Amino acid sequence: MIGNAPFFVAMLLIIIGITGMLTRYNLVRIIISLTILESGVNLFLVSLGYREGGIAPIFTGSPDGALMVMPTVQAMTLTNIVIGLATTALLLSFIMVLHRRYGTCDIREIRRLRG
Amino acid sequence: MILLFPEPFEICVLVLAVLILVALYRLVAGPTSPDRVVALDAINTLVVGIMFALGVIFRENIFVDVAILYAVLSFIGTIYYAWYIGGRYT
Amino acid sequence: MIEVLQIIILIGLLLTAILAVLQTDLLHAAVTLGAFSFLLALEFYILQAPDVAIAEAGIGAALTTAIFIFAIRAVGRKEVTS
Amino acid sequence: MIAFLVTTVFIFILYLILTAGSGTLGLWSYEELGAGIVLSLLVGAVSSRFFCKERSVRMANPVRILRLLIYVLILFPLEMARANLDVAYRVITGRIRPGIIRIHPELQTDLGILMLANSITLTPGTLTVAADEKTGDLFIHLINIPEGLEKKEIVKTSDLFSFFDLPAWIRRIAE
Amino acid sequence: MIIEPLIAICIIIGLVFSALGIFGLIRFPDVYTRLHAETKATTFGSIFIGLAVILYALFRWDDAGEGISLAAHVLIGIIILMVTNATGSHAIARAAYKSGQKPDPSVTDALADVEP
Amino acid sequence: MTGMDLFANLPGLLLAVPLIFAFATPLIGRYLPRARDGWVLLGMVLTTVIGLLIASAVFTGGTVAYTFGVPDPSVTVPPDSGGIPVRIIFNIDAMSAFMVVIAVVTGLCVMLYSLSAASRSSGKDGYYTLFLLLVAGVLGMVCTGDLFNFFVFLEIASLAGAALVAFRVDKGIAIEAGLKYAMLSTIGGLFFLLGVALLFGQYNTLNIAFLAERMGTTGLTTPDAVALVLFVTALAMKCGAVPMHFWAPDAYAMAPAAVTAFLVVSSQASLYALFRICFSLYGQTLNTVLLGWFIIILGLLSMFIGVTMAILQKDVKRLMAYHAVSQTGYMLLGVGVGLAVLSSPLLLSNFGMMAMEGGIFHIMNHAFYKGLLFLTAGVIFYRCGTRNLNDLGGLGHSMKWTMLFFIIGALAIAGIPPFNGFASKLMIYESVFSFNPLLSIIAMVVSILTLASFVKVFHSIFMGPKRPEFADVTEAPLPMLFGMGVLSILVILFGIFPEQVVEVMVAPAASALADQAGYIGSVMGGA
Amino acid sequence: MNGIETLTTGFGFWNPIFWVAGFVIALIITWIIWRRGEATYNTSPSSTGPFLSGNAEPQPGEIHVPGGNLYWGFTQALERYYAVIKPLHTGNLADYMLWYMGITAIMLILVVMVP
Amino acid sequence: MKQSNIVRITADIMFPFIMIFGAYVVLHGHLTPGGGFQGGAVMASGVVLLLIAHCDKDIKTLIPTQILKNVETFGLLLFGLSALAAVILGSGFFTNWLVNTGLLFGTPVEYGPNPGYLNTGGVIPVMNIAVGLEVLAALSVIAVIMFRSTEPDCGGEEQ
Repeated sequence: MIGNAPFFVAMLLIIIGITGMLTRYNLVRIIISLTILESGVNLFLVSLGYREGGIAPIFTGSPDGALMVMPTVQAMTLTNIVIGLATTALLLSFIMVLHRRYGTCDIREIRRLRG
Repeated sequence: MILLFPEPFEICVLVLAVLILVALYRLVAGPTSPDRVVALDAINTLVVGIMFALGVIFRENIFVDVAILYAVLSFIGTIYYAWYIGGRYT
Repeated sequence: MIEVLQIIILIGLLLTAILAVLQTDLLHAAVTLGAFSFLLALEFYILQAPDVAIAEAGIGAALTTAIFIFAIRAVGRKEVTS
Repeated sequence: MIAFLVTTVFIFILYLILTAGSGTLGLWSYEELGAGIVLSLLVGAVSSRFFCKERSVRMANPVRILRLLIYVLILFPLEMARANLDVAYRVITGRIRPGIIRIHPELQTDLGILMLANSITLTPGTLTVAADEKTGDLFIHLINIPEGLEKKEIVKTSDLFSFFDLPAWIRRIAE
Repeated sequence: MIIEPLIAICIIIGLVFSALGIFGLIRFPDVYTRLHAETKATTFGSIFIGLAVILYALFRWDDAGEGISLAAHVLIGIIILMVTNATGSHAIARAAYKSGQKPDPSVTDALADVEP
Repeated sequence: MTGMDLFANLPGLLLAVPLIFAFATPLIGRYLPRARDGWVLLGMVLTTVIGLLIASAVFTGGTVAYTFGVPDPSVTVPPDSGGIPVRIIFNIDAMSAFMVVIAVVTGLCVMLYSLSAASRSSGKDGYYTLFLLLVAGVLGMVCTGDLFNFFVFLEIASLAGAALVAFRVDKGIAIEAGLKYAMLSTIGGLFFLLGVALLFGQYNTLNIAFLAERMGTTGLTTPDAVALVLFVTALAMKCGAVPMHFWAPDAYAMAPAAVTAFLVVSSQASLYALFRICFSLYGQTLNTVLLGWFIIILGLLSMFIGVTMAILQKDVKRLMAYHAVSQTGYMLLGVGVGLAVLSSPLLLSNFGMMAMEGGIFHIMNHAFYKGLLFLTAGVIFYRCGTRNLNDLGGLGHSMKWTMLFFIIGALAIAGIPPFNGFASKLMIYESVFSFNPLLSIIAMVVSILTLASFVKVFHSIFMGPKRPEFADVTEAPLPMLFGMGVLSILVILFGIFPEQVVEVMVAPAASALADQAGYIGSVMGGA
Repeated sequence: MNGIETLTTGFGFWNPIFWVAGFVIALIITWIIWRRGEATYNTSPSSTGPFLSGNAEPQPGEIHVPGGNLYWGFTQALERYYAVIKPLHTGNLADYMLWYMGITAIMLILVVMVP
Repeated sequence: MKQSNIVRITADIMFPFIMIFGAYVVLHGHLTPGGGFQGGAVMASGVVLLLIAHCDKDIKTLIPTQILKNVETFGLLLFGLSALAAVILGSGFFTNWLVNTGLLFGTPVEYGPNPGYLNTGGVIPVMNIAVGLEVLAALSVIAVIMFRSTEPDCGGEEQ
């Protein structure tokens, strides 16, 4: 039961992120919520690979035949973190330019493209 | 001689984790921005302590690398917050 | 033992996540997000993923903070609520 | 050039500490040593102009390093322990009398000011709030100002430290 | 052996000071006094936990080479922690002062003459 | 294996060439600015050649599986792994090859076009780098046989696409469009990753074929169904299906014209992935009728709402963007009908395969004529500086070739013979009529409305007397015309010889899509 | 005629040769009709004069029908449909995300509840 | 805000440490936690620290952006070409062609857990180095560009 706690928390984090993205109007806040959502996905991935009593998947110095947690999900998480950083940087630089041009960060006012 | 008594380290880790939760109160309630940054700094220091102790519990010396990095990088974060707060932005 | 530690950290994660969404000041939200990121790195560490923990610490503590601070500096820290 | 060498050696020592226990040659393996030399040269070339500005090359003097070690390993921890007991007392009892005072440590070098400021921050109930770059004065927040100290314009440093005269030591190390 | 009690004492000191630091953080009235408690006490606590780890690594590790390696890393970590925490709290204090936060219960304020 | 064996490594090179050319572009652009155009063109031509070679190999010799990181790339399942494909595998069957052909041909034409379209602007290094990255991302998306790898390429394509959408800042509006695109792409990508995680947690593998095999043995569990929903909605959003299409008009309208033409291909790569997941991953496990009807409904909504919104628009590119949404509906309709009847062989052979062929053929046709139309709109913007239909007029006097290309594209999108749109639309009408006559009638009505709205565009831009403010407008530069000319020749050729194209490329693609066992066997070695 | 085959479908067939031939024939017929009318067409303005009710005919350069004015009848007829469908395209990023997540949520509920 | 000299000196002292630690993480990517991306991010954090500590000075002379961009391209090309070299040597794309050759990073090791020797791993350390350089340069350039856009005159507002 306790072993499943990370999954629940990951799902809750995802829900918190979605709620924040849908209910907040400031763009920077939306990016913060996006980061939380992404962290939730990362936590979910890492928890998938966790084995009770496993050790880190590093060959140096580990006893022979020890139970290891799964390295695949860690590689996936790492990739996702990299992608997330790139996305965050791109979106935030967009927001900075947008604020200079529009004078606001409120998504209710950033809607020149409509109809 | 393997692992004579890791239990003190485990207790230590638990107590520090509870302290983190306590420090979160200041992060929530801190009336001003510097207060929150102070709380963040406290959390960082505690986490570094936890990581030191976990390095023993997990019996992996390479885990301590993470703690060193953590100490350095949290410093950078703190400096950034201080830079922003000191700049008199509204 | 590790389970109890995990539970505590997960509670902290949830608290900071909710706060980061709810704070009215963007700077406070960024600080809370920093704490969230640190706790997440610790959780990765406990889940035996030191690689991911290093990456999360490096990204969450230093670089994301820096980028968020730059952005908040550009757009102003108060969220306009109307 | 000297700056580059000093930086490189410093970095190399750091690298050796990081990779301690890796092999048979003393504590290190050949590969680690080779890689350490290459990395030290590279990083030294990048960072020497930050790490080693011209006046602090004097820190390469072995006597100063010995004094630095004594300072860091013996004197400073004692002061720090006392400071922490003091803070513990304040935390438990809640008796505080805070305020900001100004001291004039008469230190010239950057490293000296840094060491003093960090020492002050970690020692008796004090916290460096600001530093005047021209005069080298430090503005210090005290958690418990002794009676009468707040009247003075500039406080002498010896009033702050009880066991050892840390500024004098720092002067010996860094000046 | 004497090592185990030593490690236990180190851990207890570390825990006590960390706890004191956090309680000071909660209890003190303004940001400067909180910084006092936080910086000194939690840094001191973490250093003692690090010391406990060093002792453990040097005397109770199954592989001597790895033990030395662990001890060296923890030592570096402790030094980094001291330098960065002190400087970080200085930066926070200065920023707080610059942002217009005066020390609230305050006997004297020498900085007020210099930086209005 | 000794010595260079380039032909065995073509799938790897297909990915490596655009990436390496993209990475080297900033260096070339900084130190040899004159050689930059030739450099990127060389990269794109090489990619095209490799892509066409792979496609011909696939269409003649069957599925190509390529494993990364082993001495012999054709061995997909290493002998010591216990029958599990552990590495990243490119699994290029006929459907993938079909998409590769579309991507490289459109990419080449667009590159030719943008060589002169970008000649006046700054930041060309970044533009070409991002463009080649986008090409590489799309090629990776359509080639890969690995779910997580697909996610990575999806994100590469999304980020490069978003940066390209916002490339011309244009008073901030382009940034707004880019922000919306990047935001939705990121959320979609994260949900996709969540689905991948759900599948990985159950089956401990990421390979699509192996997943399909294991899922076939265990049956559909609830996490599988949740993952399916996450996949389908994320990919439907990425390909611009109503009601998740809102980003599409914004992004398509504000991007530079060349980029828009390729963004269409990028969203069709998402469409491809949607089909791949529905057919190859879930095909035999799932009751496909429900899913098929979901896709059909999405397609109908896309068709109708897209075209009715298009009629209102005053911006040329925004109008065309809504048409892109509308045309996506045709593909969803065709393939959705195929999916709905997948479980009954009789219906499948009666009209299901025909519907799928029509839908798949429409992907290619759409890429070509929509690319052509966006390029003409780009030329008009390049010469006149406006895209507003109320201001434009009388350009037919000075831009005859552009007008000709526009007519070709407009007639093709409206499904008028003898252009390629007619052929695929005919196939869709026919087969869907057998499935459900109402759907077919709606599709025809949408086609008529499409023609109507393009008559409006044609009238507003090209007809009428010459306007004084566009008196000095001249014909587009030659490379632009060349890029458009290649596309329009393709449009006409595919319209006149549809049967050959269907026989050589489309029918193998459709049967490859419907044949799940073949897909599994190509990786698992017929196990 | 091996190269050009007939695309046979359920209803009919599509052969480009037939189609092109038909197209050419239609063009020829059109040309013939146009040609017959051309000979007798009076190009002087007096032929259109009576229809313009006394106003002077505008010069060709002055006539410009803006694109937005086309199909006003169509949009007028579908006014109620457009009154629903056009406000959906708000240009608000939160609405975009809401639609996407709403569809996902509905599908999830359907999938989890139905079987 | 201009930083005080205490922060500046600390940053100057920490910078070489951060750089060497990042290089350590990159170079031991195949032995210990970390790798190209993590090490590169750590080194980029060092650059970001310099940026903030010296924000009152001329950023262009402090952090040469042009050189960083070249380094980024070099890293990317090194990564791509080391993967492509396998094809040229007659093997599959991304094959580890350096392993067990006795060349740089090519010392043969036995299968199974071992203490970890630096000189192993074949092409993986090379790719780690390439990724590390790329990440260092790219993240630094991003930070510098964002910093400049918020602060057109680099910190002239000190009272």
